[in-house]
Amino acid sequence: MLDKFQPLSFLIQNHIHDGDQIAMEGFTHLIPFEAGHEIIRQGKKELTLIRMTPDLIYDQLIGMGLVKKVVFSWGGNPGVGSLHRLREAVEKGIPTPLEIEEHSHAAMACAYQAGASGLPFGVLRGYTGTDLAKENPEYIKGVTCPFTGEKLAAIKAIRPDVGIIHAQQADKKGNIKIWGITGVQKEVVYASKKVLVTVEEVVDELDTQNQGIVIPHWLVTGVALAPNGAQPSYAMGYYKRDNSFYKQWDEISRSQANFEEWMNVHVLSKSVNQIP
Amino acid sequence: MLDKFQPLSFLIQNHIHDGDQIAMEGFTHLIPFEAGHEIIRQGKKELTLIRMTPDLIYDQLIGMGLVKKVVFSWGGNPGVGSLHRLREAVEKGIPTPLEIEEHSHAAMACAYQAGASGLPFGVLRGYTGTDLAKENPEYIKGVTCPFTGEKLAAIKAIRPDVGIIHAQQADKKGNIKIWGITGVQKEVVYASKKVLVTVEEVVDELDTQNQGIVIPHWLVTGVALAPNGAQPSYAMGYYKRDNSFYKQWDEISRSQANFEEWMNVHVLSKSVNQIP
Amino acid sequence: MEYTKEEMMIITASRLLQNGEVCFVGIGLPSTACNLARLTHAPDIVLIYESGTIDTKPHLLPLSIGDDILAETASTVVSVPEIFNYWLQGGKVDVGFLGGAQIDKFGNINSTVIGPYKKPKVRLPGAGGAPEIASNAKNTFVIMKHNIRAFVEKVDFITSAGYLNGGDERRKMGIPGEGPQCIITDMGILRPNPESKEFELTSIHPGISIQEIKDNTGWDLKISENLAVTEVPSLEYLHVLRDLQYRTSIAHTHSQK
Amino acid sequence: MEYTKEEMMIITASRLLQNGEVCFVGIGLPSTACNLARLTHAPDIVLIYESGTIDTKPHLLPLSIGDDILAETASTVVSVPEIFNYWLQGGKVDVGFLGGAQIDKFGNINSTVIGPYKKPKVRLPGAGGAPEIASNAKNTFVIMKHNIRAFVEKVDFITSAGYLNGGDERRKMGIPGEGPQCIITDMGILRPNPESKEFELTSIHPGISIQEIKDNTGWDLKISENLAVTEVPSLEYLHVLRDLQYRTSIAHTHSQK
Repeated sequence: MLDKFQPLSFLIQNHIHDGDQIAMEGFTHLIPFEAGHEIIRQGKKELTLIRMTPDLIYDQLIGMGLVKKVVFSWGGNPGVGSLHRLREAVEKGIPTPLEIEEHSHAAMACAYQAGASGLPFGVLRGYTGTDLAKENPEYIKGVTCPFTGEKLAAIKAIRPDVGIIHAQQADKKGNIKIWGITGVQKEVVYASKKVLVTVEEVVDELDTQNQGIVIPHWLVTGVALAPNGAQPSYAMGYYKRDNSFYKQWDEISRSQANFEEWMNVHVLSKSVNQIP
Repeated sequence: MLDKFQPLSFLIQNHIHDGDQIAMEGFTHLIPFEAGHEIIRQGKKELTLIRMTPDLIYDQLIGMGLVKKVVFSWGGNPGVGSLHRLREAVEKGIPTPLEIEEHSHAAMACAYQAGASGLPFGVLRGYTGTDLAKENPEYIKGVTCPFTGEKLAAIKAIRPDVGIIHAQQADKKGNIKIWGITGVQKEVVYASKKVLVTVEEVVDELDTQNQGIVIPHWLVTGVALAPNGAQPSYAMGYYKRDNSFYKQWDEISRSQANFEEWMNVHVLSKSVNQIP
Repeated sequence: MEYTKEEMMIITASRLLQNGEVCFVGIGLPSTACNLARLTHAPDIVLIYESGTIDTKPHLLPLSIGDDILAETASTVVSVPEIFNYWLQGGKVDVGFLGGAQIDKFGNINSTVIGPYKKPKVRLPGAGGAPEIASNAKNTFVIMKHNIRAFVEKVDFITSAGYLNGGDERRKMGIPGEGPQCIITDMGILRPNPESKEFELTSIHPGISIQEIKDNTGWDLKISENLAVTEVPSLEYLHVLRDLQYRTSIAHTHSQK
Repeated sequence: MEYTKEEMMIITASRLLQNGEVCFVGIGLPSTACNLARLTHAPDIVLIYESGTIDTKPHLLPLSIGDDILAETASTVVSVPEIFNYWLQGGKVDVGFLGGAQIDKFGNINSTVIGPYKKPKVRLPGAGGAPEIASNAKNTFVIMKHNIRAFVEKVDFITSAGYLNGGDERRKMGIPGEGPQCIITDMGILRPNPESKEFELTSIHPGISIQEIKDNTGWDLKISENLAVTEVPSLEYLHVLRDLQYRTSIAHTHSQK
C-alpha cells in the first residue's frame, strides 16, 4: 500500500480542521457514516457542513454541537420525517444555534457542478416565484441570457475545503470505483480542495468493464479502508440500507438527552476501524 | 419490432427536410456514415450541419453541394490534414459557398450541454484574448458572475432540429446502448427536437451491468438497423477505425472531380441496407 | 369491500396517470400512487426518482428516494446533476408528482417552514427537488391529506410555485410548466378554475360530505357546477395496493444489517 | 547513432515532461512526445486526450484523438463535456501540450486561417481543444517545426492565447494558466523572457547554427545569454521512438475493414 492509504483516524486528524467547510456526500447511497463518526470522536468543531440531504450523519454532528452552519437542500429523515437534532438546533438553538444556507436540489447540484467546473457560479431555470430566492438574495441571484434576454437563476459555486465520500472499492494505487446511485460523488470530488475517501474494500484491480464511475487516484488526498463504513445507509453490492434503523432514529433522536446517551454508547465509546 | 424500427431510407425521408439543422455526432467513434450517405442519396439540401469535428462525412455532404452552413469546432481530417471539400467550399465557394459558425471544442460542448439542459446559453472560462470571440460577437458573448464580478464567456445553446447518432445496440423497445468513447452523444440526443439512431445490432436485452450509457427509448424518434454503419470510423466491440482509409481520403477528396467520381461509385450507386 | 380514506386517495391518484407517461416521482404518497399505476393500468409508465434512477420498477416501495431497489430495477442510473439538468430542466418530464406540508388555494406548496422563515415555529425538511419539479415538469399533480392546517388561504412560505397569486401570473413570470393540474386528497379532487386558477372541488369521494370538505379547507372552497362523485376503488386496485404495502412494511421493519 | 531533426525535436520534448504530471495531449507531435516520455523516464505520467480518455497507455500511437486504442487502454472514459468542464476548466491539468500552424514571438498560436478570417487564403482545421488548453492548463508546452512561415512576428489570427502583446497582458486579462513555458522545435528550444514574455532561444540542438535558426524565425530572435546546447538523443530514446513509430505505421497502413 502506498502512503495514500492511512487509517481513518489519521486522515481526519491531519486533514480536517476546526472551522473547515466539509462536504460529506452520498445521495442516500454510500453515506460516509464512519468518517462522520470519527470527526465526532475527534471533536472537530465550528464546522460548516455541506450536503444535499443532511441525513442521520449530519443530525448526529449537529446534535453533538460541532456544527456552526449547514448548507443543504433537503433536511429530513427520508421516508420517516424530521431530523430532530437539526430541527431543534434551528428552532431553539439546542445544543447550539445553527446557521443555515438552504437550496433546492437542482440549485445545489448546479452549485456543485460549477465548483467542479472551476466556475464561480451555475445557471438554472428555477426558483421563479418562490420565497427561497426572496429570503436569500446573498446566494441566489439572477443572471440574464445575453442572447435571449431571459432572466435565469444564478447560484454560487460550492468549493469545499474537504470533500469526503465513501466508495465500494479502491485499487492499490488509490483509484476509486463507485457503482449504483452515484449522486453528486463525482462533483464533490472535483469541487473540493482536498478529498478523503473511505472504501469497503481494497482490490488488486478495479473492474473497469462494469458500470460505474472511476475517480483517478491523483485526485484523492487519502484513502482509508472502512468496511461497513456507510451503515446504516448502504453500499450496493455489499449490504442493504437499514431502513429499520432509519425508522428507529426518529425515536432515538427526539430528545437531546436520549440522543446523547445513544451517541455515547454507539459512537463515542467505539474506536475507528483501522487498517491492520 | 415496434413501429420505432424503420428502414433508414424511411427515417431520412420522413424526418429530414431541406433546410433543417442537423447534428450528426460521434467523437471520432461511432460516426453515423450510413445515415449521412442516405441523406446524400436522397439529396436533402440547404442543410445546416452541426458537428464538433466535421470529419469525412461532412466533407462528403459539403462536396455534394447539400450544405448551406456548417457549425463546428475542428474541421480537419484527424491525424492527416485538411478536409479538402470543406476547405475549398470556404476558400473558393466550390461547389457552393459555405457559411461557417466556428467554436472551440470546450465552447461547443458547453453549447450542447446548454441545449440538453433546456437553457438558452452556457458559460465557460475561455476565449479570453482570442480572435474567435472578436470575429464572432453574434454567438460568443460575455456574462458577468453576479457573485464575483468575473467576466466569463457565454455561448448560445445548440438545439438541432434532428440529432442523428450511431450506437452499438438497441433492444426491441428501442433503448439504445453505447460504450467506449461517448463524446457528446448523450447531449445531442437530449438537445435535439427529433432523434434518429442507427445501430450495429438489435438485441433481446441490453446488458446494463456493463460500462456505457443507455438512451431510453422514449427519447428516440426512430431506429434503423445499420451494421457497419459507422465505417470508416469505428464501433467499439464491432470493428476498428479504418485509419488507412482516412489517409486515402486525402487523395480522393483533393479535387472536386475526383471526389464526385468516387461518390458516384461508392455512395450514390449503392442502396441503403434495410431491415429484412 | 371496505377501504380506508388513504386507500381511496392513493387509488384515485394512481388512476389519473396514463400509460407511457414520464413521471418524476416524490417519495411517500406520490411514489405509492405511481407504483400502483405501474402495477395496474399503466405498465409502461416511466418512473424517475431524483436519485437519478430512470424507469425503475421496484417490487416494493422504497423508503427513501435512493433505496437500492430503485437502482437495481432501473433501466439506467444517472448522476443527480444530470437528472435535474437533462431530464427535468431539459423538458423530458410529463408529470411531476408532489406532496407537501401546506398548499394554498392557488396551488402554491410549502415544505419549508411554519411561521416566519428566519424564526420558524416548525422547521420542515425543505425544498428538495420540489421547486424545479413544480416549475419544469409539463404538468404537476399533488397528493395531500385534507385538513385545515394543510389547506390554507395562503401558505406561510412558497417553496414550490403553483399559480402564485392566480390568473396568468405564473405564465407571465415565464415558468415553463403548466402548473398543478389537480390536488388529490382523501376527500376529493380539486382542480384549478381555468381563469382565476383558484382550486375548486371537482370530485367528491363517496361517503364524504361537502360540508366535511369545507370544514377541512382553510379558504372558502368553491364547488364545481359539474361536481362528480369519484369512482369507488375496484377490488383489483385494493388488492394490488395492500399487497404492495404489506410486502413493503415487512421489508422495512426487519433490520438488514 | 544518427538521428533526424524530427527525432531530436520529439525526444527533446519528451524529456521536458516529469513523471506523475497530468498532461492534456494534442494529436500528432505532442502525442508522440508524451507517449515517448511514458515509455521511458515517466511511466506514471497521466495522458488525457480530449476524447474523454483518461490515463491512457496506448502501445502504438493513435492517428486520431479518439482511436479505439485510447479507450481500450484508459483508466476511465468520460464524456467530452466532462473532460473540458471538470478536468481542463476545473484546473486538474498540469501540462497542456500543443502544436499549431503558426506561432508568434509572444507564443500566441494560430490554427484557424492564413489571411483574413472572413476571406481566408488558407483555411486551417480550426481551434479544437487548443484555446482552452492554452488558457486553463497550469502550463503549456508547444512543439512545432521551425520555419519562417510558422514562426512569425504576429500571427494572422489568435486561436489560442500565449502572452498576447507580451508583458503581463495575459495575467491582467484573467487567464488562469501560466501560459506557454517553451516551444520545442527541430532546431532548438525557445523560452519566454521573464519580463517581456518574448520568446528567446535558450537551447540549440547540436549541429544547428544560430544563423540557421534566425533564418527560420520571422522575428528578430534574441539569443539567451545562457544559451545551452541540447543533449543528444540517447540510444534508448531513439530505439523506443523508432519502435513506436514503426509499429504505428504498420497498423495505420493496413486497412482494418
